[in-house]
Amino acid sequence: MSRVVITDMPRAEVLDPQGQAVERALRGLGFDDADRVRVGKRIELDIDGPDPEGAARKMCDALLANPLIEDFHVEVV
Amino acid sequence: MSRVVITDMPRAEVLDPQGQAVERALRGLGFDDADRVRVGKRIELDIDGPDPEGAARKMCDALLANPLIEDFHVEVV
Amino acid sequence: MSVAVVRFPGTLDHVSALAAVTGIGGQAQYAWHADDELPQGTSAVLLPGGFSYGDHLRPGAIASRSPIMAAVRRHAEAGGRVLGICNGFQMLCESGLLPGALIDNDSLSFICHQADLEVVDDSTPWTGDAGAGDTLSIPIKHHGGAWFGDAEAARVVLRYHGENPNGSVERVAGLANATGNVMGLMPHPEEACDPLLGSTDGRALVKGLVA
Amino acid sequence: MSEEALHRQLGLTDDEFAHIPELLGRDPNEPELVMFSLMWSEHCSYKHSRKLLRRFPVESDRVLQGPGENAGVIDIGAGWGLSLKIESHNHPSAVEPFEGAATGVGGIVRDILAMGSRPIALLDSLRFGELESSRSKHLFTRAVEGIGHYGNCIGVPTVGGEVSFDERYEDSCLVNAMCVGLVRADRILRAAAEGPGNAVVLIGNRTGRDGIGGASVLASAELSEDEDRRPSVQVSDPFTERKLMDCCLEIADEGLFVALQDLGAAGLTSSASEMAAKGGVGLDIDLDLVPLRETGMAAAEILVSESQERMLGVVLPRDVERVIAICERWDLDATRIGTVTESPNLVARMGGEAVVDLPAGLLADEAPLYDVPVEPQPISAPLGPEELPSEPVDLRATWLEMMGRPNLGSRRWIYEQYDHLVGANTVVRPGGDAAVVRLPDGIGGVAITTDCAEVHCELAPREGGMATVFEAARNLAVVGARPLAATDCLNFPNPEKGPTGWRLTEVIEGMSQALEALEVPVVSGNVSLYNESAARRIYPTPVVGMVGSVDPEKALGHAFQGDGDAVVLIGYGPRRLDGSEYLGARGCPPAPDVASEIALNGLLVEANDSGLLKSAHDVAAGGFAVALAECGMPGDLGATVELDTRSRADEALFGEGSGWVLASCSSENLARLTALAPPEVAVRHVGQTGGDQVKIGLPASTVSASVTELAAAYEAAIPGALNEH
Ligand SMILES: Nc1ncnc2c1ncn2[C@@H]1O[C@H](COP(=O)(O)OP(=O)(O)O)[C@@H](O)[C@H]1O
Ligand SMILES: [Mg+2]
Repeated sequence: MSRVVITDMPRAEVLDPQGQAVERALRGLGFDDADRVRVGKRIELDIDGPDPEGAARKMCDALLANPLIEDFHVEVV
Repeated sequence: MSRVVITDMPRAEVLDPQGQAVERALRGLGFDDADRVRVGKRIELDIDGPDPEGAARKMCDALLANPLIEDFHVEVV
Repeated sequence: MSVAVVRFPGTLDHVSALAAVTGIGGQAQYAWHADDELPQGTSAVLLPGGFSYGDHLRPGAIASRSPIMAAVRRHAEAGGRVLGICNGFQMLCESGLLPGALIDNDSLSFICHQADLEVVDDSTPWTGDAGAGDTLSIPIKHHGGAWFGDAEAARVVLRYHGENPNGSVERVAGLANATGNVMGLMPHPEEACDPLLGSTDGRALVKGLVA
Repeated sequence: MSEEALHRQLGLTDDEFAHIPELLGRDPNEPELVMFSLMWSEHCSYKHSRKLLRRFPVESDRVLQGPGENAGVIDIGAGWGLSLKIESHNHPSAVEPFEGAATGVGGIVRDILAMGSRPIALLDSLRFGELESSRSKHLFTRAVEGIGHYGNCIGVPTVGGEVSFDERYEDSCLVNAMCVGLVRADRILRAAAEGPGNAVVLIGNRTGRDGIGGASVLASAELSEDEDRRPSVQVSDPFTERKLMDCCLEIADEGLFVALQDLGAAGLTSSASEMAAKGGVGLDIDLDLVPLRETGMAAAEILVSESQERMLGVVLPRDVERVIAICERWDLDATRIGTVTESPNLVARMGGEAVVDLPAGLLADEAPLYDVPVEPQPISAPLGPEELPSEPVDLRATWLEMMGRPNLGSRRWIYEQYDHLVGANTVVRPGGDAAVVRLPDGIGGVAITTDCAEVHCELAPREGGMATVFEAARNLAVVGARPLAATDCLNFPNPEKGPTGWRLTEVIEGMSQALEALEVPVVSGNVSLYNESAARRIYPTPVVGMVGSVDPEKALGHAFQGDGDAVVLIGYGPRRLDGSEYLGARGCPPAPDVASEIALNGLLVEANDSGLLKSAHDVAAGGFAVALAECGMPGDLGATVELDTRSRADEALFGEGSGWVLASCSSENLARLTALAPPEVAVRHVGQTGGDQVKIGLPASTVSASVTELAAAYEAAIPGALNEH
């Protein structure tokens, strides 16, 4: 059984209101050196089976990621 | 300037309703081998300065993470 | 001949949606997310608003993969009418029956207020007698209602009039597929069908299900 | 760790600890001691307030369920009952405002659900420190988000509430949530377990270590920096709550619940012991059957876990399968965890052994009750002319400044984050006085409000208690509603210290007198004590939630409707600066007069029933000038009025009294309205609606501002306070 990490970030051309809000808030707190903030998701799960990475990709295609707005990345840890 | 990745996951003992809902949905789609799903956040940002990791930790303490319910982790990539 | 109002876990507006259909003289019955087929005699489908699956992952994402949605797709592909309201619109985009995606409001807050919508395209079955340029007063209530996509390529039916409340591309409030039989919108026409609630402008959209 | 240390750590006094063996006939074991400590905490046992609460009037021939159940129920006719209850979630919200406020909403909704009722409306009553404080900003914004998140996601409209900001709440914010539900009068569910042999079924979320000892211990002591007291935070799961609602109501519709109870503070311990004690039966529970989210949980942890979104039902053995099948259809866990027994004992087993075995009533009913010190205190006198500040030179500037104060400005920033429309029954929306929600099947409508006159309660507690109740009733009357029932949440400082015990007693006395006069019974309520820190003590804050009946077709709003209508000031008694928003917590506000209050409300309802009124709005915080602007802004309508008064100008504009209402009517109806007025109440025609200016003529001057600039100040009040650093 493997622990798999899926990261799912807003695609570069998609508006990322959360990233923008975080950037503004950080600046407001005096962190002027923060830039190009993006906020996405990180999904961790156990996958049982011979090909956890392949299974995770299938899960992304079936449900976990929306390719119109997100880029995903799978990593087995 | 460095690209910094902050991961922010619900603390292990805290309820993760999103992870729970995703897990049920994956099972419903026939992915019976998915287990212990947790859903958290991934924040990517540029930090200018000599100690990007230290700066990122400060940002987490000040704003990005809620230590009562989340564990965070900082990585400079 | 009846409108199937589909219920998912976390659907909230099925009662008011059903009442809106019967209120204009239509017939309606509930359909259940876990079923593979729409109820016997379904003539049109209404995907009502709510927080199906708690809006987890992405609003509408989990619901759009439910068994019933395969039947909704078949119904739509055969030319049947489908109206998705709010969470229902999010499901239609997630399932690819409508173009684009709905992302968080630019304010990152939930917003609930009456909104003026401008009719952009009056040639679909969804705007009744209203002509292009007319405005409809219908409430909006959502957290993830900013439409993102290619507005040039889409068949935009309704646009927010005046200030953009949520950051939608081109102020898109609702759109249809190319053939016009599938329509989705973030505003809630089922809550604008009764003079006691301040507006009856929502009836035009609901009529699109029974006309 | 010695036993001694343990009971003190758990919050029991030495005397309380010593009392347990006397009742039990032996020493309690550890899980039992933990259970006693929680059930005998202030939060669960009301040990410092229970005696005082007996003062409240609780009876009327409409009461279907009075205090003592999860919520009260009032008969609204046509075979329907309305359930109502308000509850605090103050301490959890101070620790984690988003989740604390959200789970507060979840908790009150489950109380309504436990009555077999469908929740139809939510309200929230909030108090925070001034918004200059970054901590208060954070608590306020996050609490509002949390309330919105939960209410929006479960599809119950949040139709009203109130908020104010005062330095007194800087260390102890208040987050109270009220829920109203609808139930067929013959299908009301109750918590009393019945029928030995019946099954006990746990429905909903799995049990984790959430908030162990949290709500109860935490809410029963002053908030300190003591990290150990912090429970593991409960994360809200409104999606599961919505399924729980749909599912439990489906089970109730099929008549399959013998009894139903939510799991709130002290979790399984309180729900099981209360169900058993109320029914005079026992429950035998197998902890190994409780679905857990975490491994290695001890018996005591399972017994006191405050995991949210769980309900405990009693069902007939033959119905268990059907109940579980309905839950499965809703993707909810449901597990038979025990059985109702003949003996009065609550038994909990683990690994086949009884780890807890004691009479349920000892936990639920035998907590020691205490008297609070009630040494009478002097009441401040009204301020004399020499004690008032000099009159402002620029009254117009003062007016605009007041309109833009967070305590007086628009609440739009709050209620637009709440879905106040879901269900398509919200006839009068937030922004005015009471909300009006239409009921199904043509059975009418319900008006709902929450109110509290906390500054008045601080300065003159008995009159403040009365003023609180009358303000709630007046907020119902201005939408055309007759009051039916009340629920209350008594938020106070430590009752064992200083004048708090006396104030609590006085406030309850004043509230009770007003409720008796109105013939409005209290059907449910909640008490939150110890809201103080070393530095600050909150005002006595007895929030009253009141419901009234109204024909939704006739429900009245606060907004002026058109040009040329008569503006009418209706009411009695003085308006003074004492205790006003303008002046602050000094002096002594005018005391309400019982007969006049009743007459005023009667007049409003009668006039509205006869179709004489176009709008009505009570003159509350900010006084006449603020109320007049509020009537004009929604319809962008000005007004020209003359106040014939001997008061100083600032007192005439911003003074606050008890019973005053600003109404409008067509000029044809003015004479009829005046003729209806009973002797206790003055009806003064003060001016006309129209134009784009709000002009107030005083004997010595005229103050005027455009509706646009008033609205700009009003709308910017909260957003402005939040954005500036
Ligand atoms: N915390 C809140 N949540 C929801 N609605 C609120 C809240 N605070 C105020 N409101 C709404 O805003 C309006 C005005 O509030 P308030 O000034 O407190 O009224 P009142 O003077 O009648 O007590 C009412 O409709 C009230 O229900
Ligand atoms: Mg009012």
